[in-house]
Amino acid sequence: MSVHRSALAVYAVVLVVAFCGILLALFAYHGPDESSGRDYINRGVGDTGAVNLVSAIYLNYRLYDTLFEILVFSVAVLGVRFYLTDQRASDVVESVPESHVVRRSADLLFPLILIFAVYLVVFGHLSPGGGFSGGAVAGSGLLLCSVALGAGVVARRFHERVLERLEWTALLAILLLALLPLLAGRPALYDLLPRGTPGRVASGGSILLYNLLIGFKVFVGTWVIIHFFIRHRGEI
Amino acid sequence: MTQTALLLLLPVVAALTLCQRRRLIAVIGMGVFSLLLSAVYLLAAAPDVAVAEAAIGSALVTVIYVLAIRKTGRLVVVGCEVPGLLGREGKRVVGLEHDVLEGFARELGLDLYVQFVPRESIEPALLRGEADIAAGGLVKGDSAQELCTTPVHLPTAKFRIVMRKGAKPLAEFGGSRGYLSDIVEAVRHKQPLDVTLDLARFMTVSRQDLTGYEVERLPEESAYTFLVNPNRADLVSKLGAFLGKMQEKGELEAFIRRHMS
Amino acid sequence: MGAINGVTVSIVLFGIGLLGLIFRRDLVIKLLALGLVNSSTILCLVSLNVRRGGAVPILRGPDIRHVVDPLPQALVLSAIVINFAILALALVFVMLLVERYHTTDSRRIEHEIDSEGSS
Amino acid sequence: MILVLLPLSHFVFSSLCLAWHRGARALTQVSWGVDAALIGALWWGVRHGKTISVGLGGWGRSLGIELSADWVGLVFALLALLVGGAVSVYLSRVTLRSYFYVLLHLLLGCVFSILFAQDLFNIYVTLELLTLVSFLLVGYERTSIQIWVSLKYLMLTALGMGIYLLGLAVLYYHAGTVNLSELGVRLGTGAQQPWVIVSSSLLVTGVAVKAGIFVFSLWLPAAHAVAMPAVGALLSGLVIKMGVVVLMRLAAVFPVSVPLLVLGTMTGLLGIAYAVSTYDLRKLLAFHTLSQIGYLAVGLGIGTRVELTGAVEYAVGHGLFKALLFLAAGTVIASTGQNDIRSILLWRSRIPVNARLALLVAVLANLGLPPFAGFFGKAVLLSGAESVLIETILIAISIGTVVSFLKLLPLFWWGRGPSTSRSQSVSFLLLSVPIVLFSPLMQWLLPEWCWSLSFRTFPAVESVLIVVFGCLVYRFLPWRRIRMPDWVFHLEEATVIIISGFLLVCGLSLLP
Repeated sequence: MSVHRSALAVYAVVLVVAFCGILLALFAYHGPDESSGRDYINRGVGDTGAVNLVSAIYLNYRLYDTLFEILVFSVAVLGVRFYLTDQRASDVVESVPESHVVRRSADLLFPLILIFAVYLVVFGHLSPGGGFSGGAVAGSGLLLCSVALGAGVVARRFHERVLERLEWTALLAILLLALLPLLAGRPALYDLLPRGTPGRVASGGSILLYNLLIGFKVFVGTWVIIHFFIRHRGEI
Repeated sequence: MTQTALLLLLPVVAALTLCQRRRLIAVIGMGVFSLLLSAVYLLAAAPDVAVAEAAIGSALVTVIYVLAIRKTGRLVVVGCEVPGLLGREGKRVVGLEHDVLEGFARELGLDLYVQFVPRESIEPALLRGEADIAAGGLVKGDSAQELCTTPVHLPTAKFRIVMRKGAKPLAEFGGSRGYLSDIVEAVRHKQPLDVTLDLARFMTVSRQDLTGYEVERLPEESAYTFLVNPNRADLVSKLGAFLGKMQEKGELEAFIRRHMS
Repeated sequence: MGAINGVTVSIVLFGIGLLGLIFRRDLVIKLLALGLVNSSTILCLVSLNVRRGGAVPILRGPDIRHVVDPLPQALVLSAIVINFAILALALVFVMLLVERYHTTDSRRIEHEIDSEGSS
Repeated sequence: MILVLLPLSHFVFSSLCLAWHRGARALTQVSWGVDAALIGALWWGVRHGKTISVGLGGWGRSLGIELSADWVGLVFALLALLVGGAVSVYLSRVTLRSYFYVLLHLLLGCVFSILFAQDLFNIYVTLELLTLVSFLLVGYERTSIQIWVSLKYLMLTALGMGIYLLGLAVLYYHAGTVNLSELGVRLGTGAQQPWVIVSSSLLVTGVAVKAGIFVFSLWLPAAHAVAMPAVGALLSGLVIKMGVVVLMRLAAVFPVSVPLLVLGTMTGLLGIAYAVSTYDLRKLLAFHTLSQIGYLAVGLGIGTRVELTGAVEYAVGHGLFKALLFLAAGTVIASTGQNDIRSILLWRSRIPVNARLALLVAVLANLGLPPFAGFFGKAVLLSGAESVLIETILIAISIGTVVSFLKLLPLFWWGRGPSTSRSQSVSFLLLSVPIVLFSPLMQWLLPEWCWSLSFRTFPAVESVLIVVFGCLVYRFLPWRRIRMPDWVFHLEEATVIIISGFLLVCGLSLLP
C-alpha cells in the first residue's frame, strides 16, 4: 500500500510540474501585440454613460453574467441557511460583550465602515467599487459590531424573518428590473434610463440602480452567512 | 520593481501557508496572501478587482474560515462511562475527569467533546487518531500498546469485593480494569466474584446490594491517569503542567472531594 | 516585461495549489488550496494584457491610449464572488462532516464512509 | 425574447418560492405551464431549421452576450420540460421544503440558459451555478454519505472550473474574444497553433469534469447513486447532458475530435466494466450513464452532421429513459427497502406494477430496441460511423450495455404487485409516452434534413442481433469475477487523474 502511495506521490509531482511547464512554455511564446478590448475603451463611455468601464461591462454590456453571479451568491446564502439551521436548536448564545474601549471603538468604527460601503456602492460607476464590494464591506462591518456588542444584540436588531424577506425582495427586484425592458418593446436587459453626463453621480443609466440593489442584497446576504456561522457555533 | 517584489512574494507566502500544520495559521496566511494579491491588482491597473479581492477574498473569506475552524477545533476525549469520573446526567457530561479536562480544553482554546465508547475500543480509537485523550478511570499500565500517559495522577482509594465460595478468577472481569457492567450484573445476580476496584467503580457497584460480599479497603492507592494519542505527544506535557497548576492552587483536591465523597 | 510577470506567477501558484490539493489531507487546508487555484486563475486573467504603464480603465481624461482592457477585470469580479460562494458552502459541509466524524482528514472520512457503505 | 424568458422566468419563480413557502408546489405547476407555452413559441421560431438569436441589452456579439437557439436547443428544452415535470409530479406526494423547489427552479433555469449560451464566460458562470445547485440537491437529505459525496463533487468540479477559466484566459489572450461564433471565425480552419491546442484542452478538461467523461467525472457514480431518486433523475437526465451540450459547442469550434473519440471510447468501455461489476442498483444506473456519455462523446468526436444529429437524438432519448430509470429505481428501492439487486430480487413481489412497467420500458429503450427512444439515436450514430474501428467501438459499447442490464432481467416477472401511487404513475407516463412515441415526436420537432438522416438506415435487425449477442456474452463471460479498482474514486486520486486527463487530451490533440 505504501509503495502505491509513494509512487502516486512521485507521479503527482511530475504531473503538476508538467502541467505548469506546458502553460509556462505557452506564455513564454510571444503572444499577439494588438490589444484587445479597444471597442469597450473607445465607445464604452458613450454607450453606457459610466466612466468606470469595468462597471459599464459588468452592469450593462454583460449584465446577464452578473445576474447569474447574484444567483450564485443567493444560492450560497440559501445553502448556508438550510444546512446550518436546526442542526442544534441553540438560539444565539449571548456572548460576553467586550470591554468598554472595544465597544466604544466599534461604535465609532461602524458608521465609518458603513459610509465607506455606501461610497463604494453609490460611486461604483465613477470609481472603483460597486455593489458587491460595498455590500461585503458593510456585512463585515456588522460582524465587527457583533463582536463588540455581542451577537445576540445584533441578531435581535436584524431579525431573521425580516432578513429573509428583504433578501428575496431584492433578488426579485433585480430580476424584474432586468425583464422590464421587454414590456417597453426593447431586448431584455436593455438600459432604459438616460445616460446622463459621464462623470456625474446621476449618470450611467441603470448602473447606479443595480449597484444599490446588489449592494443591499449582498449586505443582507453576507450578514445572513456570518450570522448562521456564528449561531451554529453558539458564540463568536 | 515593487510589482516584481510582490509577485515573487506571492508563491513564497502561498507555499508556506499550505505547508502549515495548524489550520488557524494557514487561514491567516491565506488572508495575508489575499491582501498581497489585492496590492498586485492595484499595481496592475485593476482597482475594481483589488477592492473586490480585499473586501471578499481577504476579509470575508478569512472571517468565515475562522468561524468555521473554531468550530472544528476540538479536544476529543474518548472514555467508557464511569459515574463520578466521567458520566452522564441527562445530556450533560459530568464527573471529576470531565471537569479537569474541561478546564484543560478551555486553556487550549478548544471545545471539549466527549465520546463514550466501550472499554475495549478506547485504545484503537486513540491509535486511529480519532481522539486526542482517553479517560474514564484508566490506571497506569492499563494500555497494552505504548500510549503516552500523563505524569500526574488523580489519587483515590482502592477496594476489593470478594464472594468466597467458588470465586471466578480475576481475569474474567479484566482484572482491575474490570468491565464495569459485567461486575454490576454479577453483583445483581449474586454471582461469586473477586475483583479489585478503584473508588469510582466501587461507588457504582455499591449502589447494588452488597450483602453476602466481603468488601475490604486496600492499603495502596489507585491513581487515575489519562492516555494521550501518541501523535499528540505535546499534549502530555501540557496536561501535566495544567494538572500541576491545579494541584498547586488546591483546585484538584476540591474537585476530588466534590466528586468522590 | 521580464520572466516574472503576473501570468507566470499565476501558473506557479496554480501548481502550488494543485500540490496542496493532492498532498494535504486536512479538508480545511484542501479548501485553502482550492481557493489558491481559483485565485491564481483570476490573477492570470487580470494580468493578461497589462503592459508596463497601463492606465486604469476609468476614463477621466481624453487620453485613452494606454488604458488596459477592462473586459477581463469585469469577468474576474464574477469569478471572485463565485469562489466565495463555493467556499462558504464547502465549509458548511466540512463543518457538518466534522460534527459526525470528528476529523477533517479526508482519507479517514472516506475510509469511514466506505466501511459504513459495505456493512 | 423567449430565450431570455425561459431561464429568467424560472429564476423569478424560484425567488417567489422563497417568498411564499406554502405555494411552492402550485408555483411549480404554473411555471410548468409557462415553460410549455414558451417552448411552443420556441418551436414556432426555430421550425424548418431556422436559428433565432438575440444580443442581450441590445449589444452585438462582440460587446455583449449573445443567446441563440436552433433545433438542438429546442429538443433539449423539451427534455428539460419533460424531466422537470416528471420529477415534480413524482414528488407531489412527498413533503418537501420549499427550499427544494427553489433549487429545482434554479436548476431548470440554468439548464435553459446553457442551451442557448453562445458565450464561453456565460457558460462558465452558468455551469458554476448549476454545480452549486446540484451540489445542494445531492446533499438534500443530509446523510453523512450524501454530504461527503457532494463535497467531493463540489471540490472536483470547482477544480475543473478553475482549469476551464485558465483555458478561457489563454483563449482571450490570443483570440481576444469569448464569443463562440466569433471565435469560430477567428480560428478559421486548420488552426494547429500551440495555444489553440492548450486552450482547447483546458476547456475540454474543465467541461469534461462536469459532463460525465469517465476519467474526469470520478465523483459521478457516487453522487448519482446516493442522492434522492428524483435528484438522481435530474442529474443523470439533465445536468450531465448540459456538459455534453457544452462539449458539443466546443467541438464545433476547436479541433478536439481525436481526444473526444478516445475519451468517449474509454468512458464507454470503463463505464460498462464498472457497471458489470456492481450489484448496487443505483450505482449500476450511474455507471451506465457514464458508458452512454461515452457513446455520445464518440459521436461528437466524429463531428459530422449525421453524427451530431445522432448524438443529439441519443442524448435526448437517454435523458428521458435514464430519468425514468432513476425514478422507477427509487420506487423499487423504497418498496423493497433494499439497494442490492440480489436482495431486491428476493422481495420482488413488493414492487408495484407501475414501477415494473416503467423499468421495463426504460430498459428496453436503453438496450436500443425499436421503436423506443434509444434505438433512433443509436441507429443514426452507427450509420454515420465511417470507419470500421469506430463502428466496432459503438457496437462493443452497445453489447456491454446489454450485458450490464441483464442482471435486472428477473425483476420483470408477471404477477400482481401492491397498489400503486397515482402521482408516480402519472410521472412514469409523462416520461414513457415520449420514449415510446419518440420517432413521431422527433419527426415533428426536427428539421426535415435531420429527419431524413434518421430514416436513412433502419438497422432494426442489427439492434436485435446486438441484444442476442449481449445475452450470449452475459451467459458465457465470467463477469462475476470482474473486480474493478475502487481507489480511483477517492478525492486525492481523482484530482491526480483529472490532471493526467488534461495531459492526455493535450497529447491527443497533437495527433493529426
